[in-house]
Amino acid sequence: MQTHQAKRVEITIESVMEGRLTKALIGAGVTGFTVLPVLGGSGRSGQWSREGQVSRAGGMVCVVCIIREEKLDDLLDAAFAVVERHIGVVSITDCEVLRAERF
Amino acid sequence: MQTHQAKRVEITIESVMEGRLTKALIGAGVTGFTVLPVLGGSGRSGQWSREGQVSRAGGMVCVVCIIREEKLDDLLDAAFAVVERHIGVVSITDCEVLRAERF
Amino acid sequence: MQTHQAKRVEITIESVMEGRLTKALIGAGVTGFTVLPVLGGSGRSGQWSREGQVSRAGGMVCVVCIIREEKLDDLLDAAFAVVERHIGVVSITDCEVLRAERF
Amino acid sequence: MDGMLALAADNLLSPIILFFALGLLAAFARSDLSIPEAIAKGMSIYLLFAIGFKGGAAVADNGIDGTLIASLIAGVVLSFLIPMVAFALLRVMTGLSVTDAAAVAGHYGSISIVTFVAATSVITSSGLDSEGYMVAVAAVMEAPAILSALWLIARYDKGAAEMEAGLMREILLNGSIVLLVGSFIIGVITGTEGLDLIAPFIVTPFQGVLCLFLLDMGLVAGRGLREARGVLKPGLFLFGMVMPLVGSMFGLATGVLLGLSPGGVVLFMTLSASASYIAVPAAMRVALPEANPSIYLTLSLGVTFPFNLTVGIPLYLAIATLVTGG
Amino acid sequence: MDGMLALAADNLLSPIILFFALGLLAAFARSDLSIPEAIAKGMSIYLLFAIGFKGGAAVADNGIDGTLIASLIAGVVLSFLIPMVAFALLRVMTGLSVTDAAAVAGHYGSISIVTFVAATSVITSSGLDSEGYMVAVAAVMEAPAILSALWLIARYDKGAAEMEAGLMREILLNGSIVLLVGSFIIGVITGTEGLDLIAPFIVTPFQGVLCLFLLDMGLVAGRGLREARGVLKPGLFLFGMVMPLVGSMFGLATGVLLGLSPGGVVLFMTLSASASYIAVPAAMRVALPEANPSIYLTLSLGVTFPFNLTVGIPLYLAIATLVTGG
Amino acid sequence: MDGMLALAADNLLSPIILFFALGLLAAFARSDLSIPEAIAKGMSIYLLFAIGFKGGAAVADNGIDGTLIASLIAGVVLSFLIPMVAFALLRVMTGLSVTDAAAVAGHYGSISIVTFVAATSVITSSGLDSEGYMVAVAAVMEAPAILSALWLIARYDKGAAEMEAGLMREILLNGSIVLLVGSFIIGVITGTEGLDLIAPFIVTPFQGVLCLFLLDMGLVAGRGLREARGVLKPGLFLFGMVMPLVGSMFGLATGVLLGLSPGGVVLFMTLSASASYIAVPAAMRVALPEANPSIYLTLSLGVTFPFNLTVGIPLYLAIATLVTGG
Ligand SMILES: Nc1ncnc2c1ncn2[C@@H]1O[C@H](COP(=O)(O)O)[C@@H](O)[C@H]1O
Ligand SMILES: Nc1ncnc2c1ncn2[C@@H]1O[C@H](COP(=O)(O)O)[C@@H](O)[C@H]1O
Ligand SMILES: Nc1ncnc2c1ncn2[C@@H]1O[C@H](COP(=O)(O)O)[C@@H](O)[C@H]1O
Ligand code: NA
Ligand code: NA
Ligand code: NA
Repeated sequence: MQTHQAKRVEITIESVMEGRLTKALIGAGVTGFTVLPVLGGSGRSGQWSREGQVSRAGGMVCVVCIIREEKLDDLLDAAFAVVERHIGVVSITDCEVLRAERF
Repeated sequence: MQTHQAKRVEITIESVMEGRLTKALIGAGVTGFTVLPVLGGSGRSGQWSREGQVSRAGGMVCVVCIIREEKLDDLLDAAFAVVERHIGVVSITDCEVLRAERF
Repeated sequence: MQTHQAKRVEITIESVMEGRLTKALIGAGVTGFTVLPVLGGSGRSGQWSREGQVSRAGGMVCVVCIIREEKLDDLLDAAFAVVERHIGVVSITDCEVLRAERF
Repeated sequence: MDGMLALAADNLLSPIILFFALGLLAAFARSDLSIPEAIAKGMSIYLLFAIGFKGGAAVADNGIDGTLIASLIAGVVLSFLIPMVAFALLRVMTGLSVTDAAAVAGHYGSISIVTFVAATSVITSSGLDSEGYMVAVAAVMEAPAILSALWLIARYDKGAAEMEAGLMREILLNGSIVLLVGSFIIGVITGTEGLDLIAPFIVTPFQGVLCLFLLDMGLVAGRGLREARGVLKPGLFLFGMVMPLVGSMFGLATGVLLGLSPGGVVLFMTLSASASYIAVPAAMRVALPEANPSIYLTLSLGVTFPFNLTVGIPLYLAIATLVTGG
Repeated sequence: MDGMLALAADNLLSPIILFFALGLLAAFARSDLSIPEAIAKGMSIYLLFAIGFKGGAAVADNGIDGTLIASLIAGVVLSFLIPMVAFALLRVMTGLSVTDAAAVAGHYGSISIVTFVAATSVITSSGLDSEGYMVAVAAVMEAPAILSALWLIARYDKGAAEMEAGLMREILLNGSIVLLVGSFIIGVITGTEGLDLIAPFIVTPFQGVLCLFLLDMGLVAGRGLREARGVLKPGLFLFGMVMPLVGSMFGLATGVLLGLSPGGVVLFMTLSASASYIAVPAAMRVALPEANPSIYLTLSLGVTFPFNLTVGIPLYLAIATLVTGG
Repeated sequence: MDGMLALAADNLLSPIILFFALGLLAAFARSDLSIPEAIAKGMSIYLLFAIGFKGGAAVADNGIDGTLIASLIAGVVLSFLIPMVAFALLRVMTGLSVTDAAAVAGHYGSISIVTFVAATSVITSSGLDSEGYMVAVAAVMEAPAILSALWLIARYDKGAAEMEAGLMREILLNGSIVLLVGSFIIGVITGTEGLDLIAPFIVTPFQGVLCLFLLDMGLVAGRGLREARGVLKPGLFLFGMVMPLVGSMFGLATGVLLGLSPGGVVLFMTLSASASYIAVPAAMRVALPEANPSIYLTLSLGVTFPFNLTVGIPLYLAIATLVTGG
């Protein structure tokens, strides 16, 4: 089956920042993204778990965005402007996609 | 540690199609898959979020399937037959696995 | 934007083992990890779904850990010691990250 | 007439309508208020469980009425027929494609259980009674409309795909139908004794749960309306308010022919007038993925549902009272 | 005898049994009906909270009975011993491996809190009373059986791994044990006054929540049975119904020796007869990952649980009444 | 004085405090007991819905009091001012950075709705009454403190970022504020009649839900305290108990000046004394991501919340009774 090269960007970020991040992504011209829930995690700011939250402040989500290679830099710039001051990680993987016209 | 080359296929698709997709995957000879919940997303058919659903029609899931390279084409054919008319994305990544006998 | 090579390890494992796994990861010197919920799946031990669980014994989670390449072997050894007798899969992907000082 | 207006005003200021309005407003204002998906699903399970059980216990109490079977058959027939009418109206009133029109039409043949419950409340507070088995009628009306929609597609869009084997089974065994029918049957079996046992769970707190549920429906409908602004053309919007009136007339005729009580007639009108937003959308996503979900969901949940809740039900009550002389 | 049959029939037609049956049927028919995981967990938290608190308040009300300590010790001993009996039976009746047999045996030493609750309902509706501290007995019986299972493995399977440090702590601090015991103690402290305060939450709606919970258990058991057809050999199936009877005899002897009320004896029989499906499976996944979970879960939840619910409890009641002359 | 001690003891042994303590203990002991996130959110929605509605219905019943507007304005002013006081105290008592101190200060100007509810329970069980609109005062005190915190940053940390456009809107339309205010208004509109309709959902089971909710808060606070041991220096710890006392004095003065009933004064003291753990932390994560959340969350939820619950509220009640002579 015919596949096409693309980039898969996964951004783990606090839930309170989700709206800002997806707005920035749309601004950077992405055609779509998917938001996955995160149960818990650990990093420089300590360990946390979703079931230990009274407040909605603490949770995180993972935003996955598949894009054509040529749009990667715009996306990273946009994402970075949002995550810069915040905790969270950004990882980029090479991938192949079906139905390239969608990206 | 000894690792082995494999392919990681991630298919984001509507929840109502999950059963049909996993049936097709099993039909294509995959040895296993994992279903992740999806909180929300955006694409050509608009933006949505899981907490905006009275109906069970709207949610999506992400089905992850790790397979040996030689089975990839069968899997993609099977998956494509299901997702063809439906919204959703398919991405394929190179990966390495432990315990290759499982795949 | 400046990116750096890293490894992305994804371990799907039973929820009851989550604490043991993350303890082992921290022991192996990882700087962070993210835990994603899993809705269901299928493998050699059969098919299951989160909504078919009275018991907390059955669920699984997916632990994602991004690390520098040189730490990969330690991580895999640590992870393997935990997952060895248990069901679950480990996959490793090449990725790139922003803010390399975090890993 | 005065009594009617007072009733309508009363209805508009009832907590359930006000909580629906609160949800709508919060969504329009882009508040981040939201009910977790699991809680929303839990409340919907609670409502189906309670409605089904109470209906069954009522049937056990009143005895099985001679018109029960006739009502069930009439419900099935109505659920099949109303989509045809809706489809014809849609082709005239709007510019929807065959696929979209068929998908929307399917929703109007099926029913909205919350609208049904709201009608029951209004009936009760007007001092009327209704047949307990109307819950069973609601259940049988859920699915047939889906077949109508698929038939319409097959008839008017030659290129359309065949109906997939297994889909019918899936529709009939849809969780909400199984729960509603199952609870109804258990209610019939255990009767008043069973009801007494669990009344503190399914009767007394019912209205309160309904308020929260309607808050959630308001939130969802509001978000849908906000995002579907482009899609909701005036013709469609109008359809969303005309169709329930048309549907209710079919319900009226049926109810009167069957010789139901005034309350029963109101419920039949309400069932015919209401549009599905649970079982049918799910079936449509499987069978007609090309149909645009924003259209049918927004129309059903964002237009017809609030229309019935605010204007429709009091109107159906007034008409039924007039016609049956009850 | 007639009274007994009437009681058994009554029990079979109680809403909780019927909702369990509905869940089973829905799962067999492959309906997509399901209760969200969070709601199921929430209901289970509610049940533990309510059961514990009511038990504690009953103890506060009746005063601490002289046999309380003896009952607790007896519970611990039974929980240790029953797995040995179960293991022996399993080796005779089935072809299970040592590991699987030990894992299954562990489940039968521990208890099912919902079976306990169902027995309490049946007792109450037969006009009997029982010792409030039986809840505490239930709590202490949860964990010891796990140690027995591990001991059996170590004894009969030389190659088996050592018990991991920290596991025992994890078992004893298992969420359901902590919640049950904690609520019990709070019930003892706040007594009837505390109970009055929260009775509209934990007493009156209790049976209704139980119905929904049993619906979920039916769904889960049904799915388990459907998928484990290959695993559930006739010998195993039989064991799932013989073992509760055997267990109940140990409970009977203990209860009578302790001089409990007839209701208390029934509860001791039920605890001994019931099999765990929460605490033990989780511990087994950690300690004995090689044991096949389909076997123990299906047996415990799909065979023994419904057996106790339908046949077992009325039988234990009949026997206890006979023996104690109560 | 004796009455006071008895009251304090009574309070300490009330189910809600004991369940909070159970949660704390379970977390300290590293039990895996946990309430699913969706259930915790659902309970918090229930509490806001119930509190708002009951407050509104009380206002509808008692008529709108002349001092209502004055109380609302006073609430806003207090919410603005208290962070300044807290900030000054923090700079003196602790070594926190400007950012951390401002973030913590913001929490103390805002309020904790569960502390408010607990105070209402204590008032009621002492036979006192309070103004229904205090719920509305609680609502208006949620947000202003956030602005104070941002102003403090801008004033004392020249390098700090500007407040982002849109954040203010987001804060004011925060889900919990919208739900509380919305339910309050609906309560005012539907009055006692509406309350009667849903009382079996929001009145009678309220205390029971509150117990479970406090169990969850205890679990969360306990985990927070366990993980934040390093962060919680003695100075900070002390601040977490001194600040509510200081805040309560502002509430006392305001309540007395406004001429509120003794119960109303206690509530004003409690609102001023309590610290936010929902609205403010979320806003701080957006606006001041550099501030350490372990500090403000642990202080607010792990120190000040239990302090108010156990020592604070009975003390405020004693003082208010003394001062108002009520
Ligand atoms: N190396 C890592 N691999 C995967 N996820 C990480 C990693 N480091 C941090 N995270 C995630 O990002 C969150 C914030 O990390 P930090 O900014 O380091 O506190 C953590 O709670 C994790 O969910
Ligand atoms: N570029 C993308 N990257 C990640 N997920 C996507 C992307 N495009 C679409 N999706 C996901 O697929 C769903 C349907 O997309 P679409 O078919 O474009 O409407 C969206 O709601 C997203 O969850
Ligand atoms: N090939 C695979 N791809 C993705 N996930 C898998 C695969 N095989 C197994 N899994 C996951 O690992 C769990 C246990 O697998 P197993 O040990 O094969 O029973 C399954 O329930 C799946 O969630
Ligand atoms: Na209809
Ligand atoms: Na047992
Ligand atoms: Na305050």
